Amino acid sequence: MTETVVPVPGTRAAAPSLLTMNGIGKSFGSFVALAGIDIDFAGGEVHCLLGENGAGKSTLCNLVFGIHRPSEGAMRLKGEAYAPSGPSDALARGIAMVHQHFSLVNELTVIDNLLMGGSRGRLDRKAEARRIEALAEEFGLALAPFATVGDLSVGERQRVEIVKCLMRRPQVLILDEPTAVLLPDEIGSLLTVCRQVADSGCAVVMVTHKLAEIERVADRVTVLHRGRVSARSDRPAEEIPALVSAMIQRPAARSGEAVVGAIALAKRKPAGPRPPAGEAMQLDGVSFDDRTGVRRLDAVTLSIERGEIVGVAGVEGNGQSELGAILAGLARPTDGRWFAGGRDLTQASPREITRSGVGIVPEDRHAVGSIGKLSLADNLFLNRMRQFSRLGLIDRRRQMEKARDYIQRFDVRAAGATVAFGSLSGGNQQKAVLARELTTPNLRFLLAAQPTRGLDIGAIETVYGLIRDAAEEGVGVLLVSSELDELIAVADRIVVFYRGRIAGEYPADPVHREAIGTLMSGRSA
Amino acid sequence: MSVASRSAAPPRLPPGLAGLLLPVGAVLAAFAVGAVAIMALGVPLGEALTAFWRGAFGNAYAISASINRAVALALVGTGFVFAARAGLTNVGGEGQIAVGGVAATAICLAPGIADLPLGLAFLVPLLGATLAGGVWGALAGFLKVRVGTNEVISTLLLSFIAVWLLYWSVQSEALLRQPMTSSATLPESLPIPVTTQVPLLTGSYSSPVTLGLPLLVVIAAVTALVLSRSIFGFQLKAVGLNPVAAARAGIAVGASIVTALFLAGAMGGLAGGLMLQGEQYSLKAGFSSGYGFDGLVVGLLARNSIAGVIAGALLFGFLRSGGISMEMGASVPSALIDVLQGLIVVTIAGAAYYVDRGDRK
Amino acid sequence: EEPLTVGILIPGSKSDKGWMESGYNGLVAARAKYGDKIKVQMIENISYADMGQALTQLASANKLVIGVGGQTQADVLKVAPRFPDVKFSIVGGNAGAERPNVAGYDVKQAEIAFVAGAAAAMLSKTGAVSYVGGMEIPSIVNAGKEFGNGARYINPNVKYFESYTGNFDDVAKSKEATLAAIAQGADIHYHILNLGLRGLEQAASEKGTHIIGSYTNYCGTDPLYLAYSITGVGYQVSYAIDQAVAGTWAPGYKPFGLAMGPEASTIAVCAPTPEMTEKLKAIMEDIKSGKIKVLEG
Amino acid sequence: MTLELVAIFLASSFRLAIPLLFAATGELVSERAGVVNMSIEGMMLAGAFGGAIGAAMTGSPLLGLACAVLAVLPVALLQSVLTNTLRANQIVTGIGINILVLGLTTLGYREFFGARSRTTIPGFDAWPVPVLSDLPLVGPLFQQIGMAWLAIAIILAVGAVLTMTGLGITLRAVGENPQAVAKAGRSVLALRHGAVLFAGIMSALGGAFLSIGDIHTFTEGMTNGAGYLAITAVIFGSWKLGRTVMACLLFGAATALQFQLPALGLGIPNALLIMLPYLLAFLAVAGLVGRQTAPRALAQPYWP
Ligand SMILES: Nc1ncnc2c1ncn2[C@@H]1O[C@H](COP(=O)(O)OP(=O)(O)OP(=O)(O)O)[C@@H](O)[C@H]1O
Ligand SMILES: Nc1ncnc2c1ncn2[C@@H]1O[C@H](COP(=O)(O)OP(=O)(O)OP(=O)(O)O)[C@@H](O)[C@H]1O
Ligand SMILES: [Mg+2]
Ligand SMILES: [Mg+2]
Repeated sequence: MTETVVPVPGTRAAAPSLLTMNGIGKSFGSFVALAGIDIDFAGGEVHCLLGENGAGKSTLCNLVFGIHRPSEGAMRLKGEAYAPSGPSDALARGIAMVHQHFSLVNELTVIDNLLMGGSRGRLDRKAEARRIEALAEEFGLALAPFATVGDLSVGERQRVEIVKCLMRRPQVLILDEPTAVLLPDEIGSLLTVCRQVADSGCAVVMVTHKLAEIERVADRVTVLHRGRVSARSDRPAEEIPALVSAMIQRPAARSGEAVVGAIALAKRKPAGPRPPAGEAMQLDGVSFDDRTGVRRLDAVTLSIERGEIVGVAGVEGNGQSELGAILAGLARPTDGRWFAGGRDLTQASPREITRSGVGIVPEDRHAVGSIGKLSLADNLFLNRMRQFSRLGLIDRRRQMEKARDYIQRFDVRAAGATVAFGSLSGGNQQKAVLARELTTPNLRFLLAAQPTRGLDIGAIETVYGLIRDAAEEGVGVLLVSSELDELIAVADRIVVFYRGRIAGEYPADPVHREAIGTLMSGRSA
Repeated sequence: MSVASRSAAPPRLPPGLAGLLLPVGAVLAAFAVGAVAIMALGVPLGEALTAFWRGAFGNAYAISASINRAVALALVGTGFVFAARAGLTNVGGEGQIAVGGVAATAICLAPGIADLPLGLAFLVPLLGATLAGGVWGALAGFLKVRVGTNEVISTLLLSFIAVWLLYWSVQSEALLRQPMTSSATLPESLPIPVTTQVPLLTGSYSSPVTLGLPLLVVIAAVTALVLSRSIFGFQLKAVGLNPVAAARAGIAVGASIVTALFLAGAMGGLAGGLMLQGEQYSLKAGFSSGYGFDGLVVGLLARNSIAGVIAGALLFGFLRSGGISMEMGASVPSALIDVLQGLIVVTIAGAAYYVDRGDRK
Repeated sequence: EEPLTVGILIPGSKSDKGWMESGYNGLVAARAKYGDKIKVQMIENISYADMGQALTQLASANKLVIGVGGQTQADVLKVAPRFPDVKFSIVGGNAGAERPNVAGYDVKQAEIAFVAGAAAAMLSKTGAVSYVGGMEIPSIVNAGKEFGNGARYINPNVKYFESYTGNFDDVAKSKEATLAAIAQGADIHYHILNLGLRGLEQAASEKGTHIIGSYTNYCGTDPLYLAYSITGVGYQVSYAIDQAVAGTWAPGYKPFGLAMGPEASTIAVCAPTPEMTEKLKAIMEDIKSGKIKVLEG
Repeated sequence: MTLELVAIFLASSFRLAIPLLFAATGELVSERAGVVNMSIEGMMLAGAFGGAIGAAMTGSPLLGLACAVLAVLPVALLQSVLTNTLRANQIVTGIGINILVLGLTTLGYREFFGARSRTTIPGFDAWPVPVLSDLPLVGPLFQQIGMAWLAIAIILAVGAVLTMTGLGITLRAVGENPQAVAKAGRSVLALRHGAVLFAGIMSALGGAFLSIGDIHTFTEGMTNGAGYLAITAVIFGSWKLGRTVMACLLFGAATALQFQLPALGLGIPNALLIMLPYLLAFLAVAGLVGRQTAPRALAQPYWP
């Protein structure tokens, strides 16, 4: 990770507040997402919002940006009443927002995305492109204006989102978890941009789960818990443990490195029976070409022992997704073979793969791992419904019994087994997917792709605990994550993916962090 | 730290009740509009209503004819609901009826069929119609799986193609047109032999409900059970809601799609077979009479409930009978029935919002 | 005395300017003639699947049921045996499938089409004439053939173009078909169309050519038309009612055409020369006497 | 085929394509914005009816055209409010509206024109383009009524707006990712309402071309499936303007061929020719004419 020079935070003179929220509340139907929120954002500061999944951070941002209207309370912008009727209002008043989920149109070019929603009249794309390039240069955000957004990497898309906001020269810039999908390098430069923008007098509001980012850039922090402000800090870098405990409403037993610490604890192997020896999974020269003929995976060879956790580090888009699709049986390698427990599964269907004792926690739990409109109980047995078959009909009673058992064992918190899966919070959805995959009969290999993305610390802890337990029982685990710290904390060894190849391998030890980071960015170590 | 409080829920109709009130309300509203229109046309309302009643329920024949029509509509609608469970919209009912009718006629007129024992004489052509409709539907499924063609588009196009194939088959003596005994021979098939006609339940033409009714009851019951309780129904639902996740879970997504559209088409084909072998007895261009589209609307309005399909089919079946009678008895143009039908569809489709708002996502 | 109850089924639209409208005209005429002595129920625009039911309803409430068009025949033959006391008349009915209570009135459009062809050849300045038919069904195709024969009877070198749009009611197609013929020189057009006739009219009025109408004589109302071939669809409707009122209604096949007199079938040239009138009269006599043989239908 | 026949064939293909060009261009815009209007058929019929009534009552085809647009507004509004505001299923709504409009125009036709009116309706006369219309072979192509040139002008304008203006990219974006458009500060509903209204007005022009442009009459259900054919053309054209226009012309040619083949003495069954556009479109969507890429949010209601 390259260090970027960031002014020491928390030392700025208190600036006049630009935007204030007084007694703001927001309910969705009977569900109260926010209540009694008092908060102010000042020009020149980077104000971070911290909180568990579902704490109400995105909701708060959406209120400021006019996507939702508050149920109670009032906002003031530069002393004037501010009640946006929609994003267009907010934009007109100088408020811009980068959303948690991209709001780009993949089919359009970068420049069209930037111009979309702007003027309605005739476009002079060339002139606009020059203007945008100048702006991008000012902030060090390189863009190819005529590329199609769908072809861009995640990091590049994030840049488009930010330039889209900066183009409007906002007074308040809101960033909702902007770093969740970025690689260390990119995070560094994004934080620099935030600083730069704040220095120009703008209020930067940033939602994040990453304490390291707070340490580096936050001037102030507000912590939300279940829709209320549970703590504030004007010198966050020094108060990390307190912030963490305010966030999860538990005493933070561990130090500032809360996440990593929590996981490190899970990593400690208890003295138990040794896992059965033998190979769990083997990749033998696996290559994959996408539909346009681009090589996405290039002769990947890797072998995982039972009981071993192998981490895959790498910037997203370097072949991890393709590997995940192949192991899930949703894509076939162009070349090479792969095995689990000695069985060749190269051409196997998802069903045969599951039967061979392979569990898959896909990186996209909504699109691949679950069906939001089906019940929790149905999702727990999505691939194993037949076990409840009686004359072709489903024995619902037996299914519910078993579902309740799983819900208890895996600590899935939900109103019941029959609630829609989609109504669970992210962490609980992930726990349910893990419950299903970890109970795969004769499980010997588990792929866990980005299992903690978007989860809060409490949930991350549980998820890694479950994965760790599985490894101890002899399951070989391939753990794909974009969080290098997590990989170092959880895995036994780490392979680095770059451009579809294994660029190198290291033991999972913090001393190799620099080297791994370098490999991830494509430079040789 | 205090936990966010939960305020009392605003009153909302229970989904089941709303789901029932909605269509009933829409129908009543449409009828009210119809009554106004009738008076605007200068027809005494009482006279029109009497004629409507007589035509819809006045005698055993009227009731039977309405039921037969409802059976055809309900079959198409049931097929629609079946496909809808897998997330597929089958708008090809008209074409599936047409190919069903063509196949049934061809088999009925094939040598030897009329002499088959044990009712096979009418069962074999019906089966042929069912298969033909099924293949027509499966074609769209196959395309969807193979090239990703949207089934709304392919079933609609296949429908138009089938309608003109039917036209061709009764125009050409090499196909199904009856031999030209005189130069005035109409472009129709020969009448099918009596043994291949679908038997009437009462055996009397004055109450000509065909065997199609019990057949429908069985099919509807089995469909309802399969969709709500079976593994297959669960798999269809999974495929419909999220095909990628379903594939990952080991469900054969492609096969499910083809099967669902095959079954939907098969029910359309069976409807065609019943219309031909149970009522019309000879094949003519246009014999499908728009029932495919009416059946589609019935399926759409039923909003995934088989009971809803039956109710909608009966409504449309009796509505048309009453409409015919109203035109004859009270000179109210039966185009008014189209207006009512359109209004019902539009009202229910629009009001669905208020019912679905609660349970989305 | 009880009025005679009459049920009439018009499969298409009663205002189609063609066959259906002609049939409806016959009903209007009968109503004017008999006043309260008949009581009529009518239904139009009926698809095949509903036809049996519509006929049954008509039959259960009326003494006489008239189906206007050959397309009603199959269903009439199905319904009639269940109502032995009801008389059924099919306008445009064919020979065959006799029933004790069914009468089939054959319109014989081919005869008058031959005469129309002769008239067209006499009226044409370019020596080219055309015909547009709706469906390719025998009576329509035969009429087309005989129209050509009639034209050639007058002028062996006449150029004759015929086409079929597949639909009696498709205006756009009949317009295009006529334009194609006009492009090749045709200046007199004949047709058996219903709503589609409007397209033919439009083509002719754009290009300054003329039409011989079918079914009903409207001479003097529209300069586009130089003549009308009268096909007594309406006459047959009135005929059925006349016979039933008089108690002389009889089942069985009955050919109409020229033999039944000018009300059933004749040609009306709007501004004829005396020679023309003579010649056409002679042709009609020759057809009646069998000297000129025309196709059936 | 003589040259003259070729000329007639070309002109006839073009003329038969014009109503499709209007309606398909409108539907293209609407589908690019994410809304499928199965009701194009009904909208065309409403336009044809309104045009006929208007022209008959005022005696002026131009006012008739205005009435066509007026007549379609409630229909398009109904479609738009149902599918966009109330988020009703777009297929159901469209089919329901088609049934409704067919019933209403049939009733209305009888009320206005009386059951058996023989009055002709004033319509547009041809507007031959000087010089060009006298050319051999292609001359007849240039002897169309003014509406034909209007269609071409609108198509060019739509092409320009879609590719070169901010409105155009926003419109395309709303069919791919409406959430992104909302967050960019534009109203998804307003854009979609606009697109559906545009489709309605274009369909009305197409319908009016039938009733007061080409034929000068109204008949019950006179659109005869042209609306479905227009939707087919959009699909066949893979949601691209140029290709959709080509598809309309191709369908026009396939229909025109029906009247040319008999003249050439070719015995191809009529049914096959009528089927041809559908068959072609089917082969296209079956992947035999390249891949089809529909707008991603097509037919999906927008929930903020
Ligand atoms: N439109 C909505 N309708 C109903 N409930 C909602 C809606 N939007 C948010 N919620 C609920 O409000 C709560 C707060 O959600 P919000 O998205 O603000 O959480 P968050 O703090 O951003 O979480 P995360 O870290 O997962 O992004 C959650 O329980 C969420 O399910
Ligand atoms: N869209 C929604 N509609 C209704 N209820 C929701 C919705 N989203 C979430 N909920 C419910 O709101 C509650 C709060 O969600 P929240 O994300 O805070 O859960 P949580 O217990 O903190 O889980 P986790 O620790 O995994 O984030 C949960 O009970 C969840 O089931
Ligand atoms: Mg939580
Ligand atoms: Mg959030």
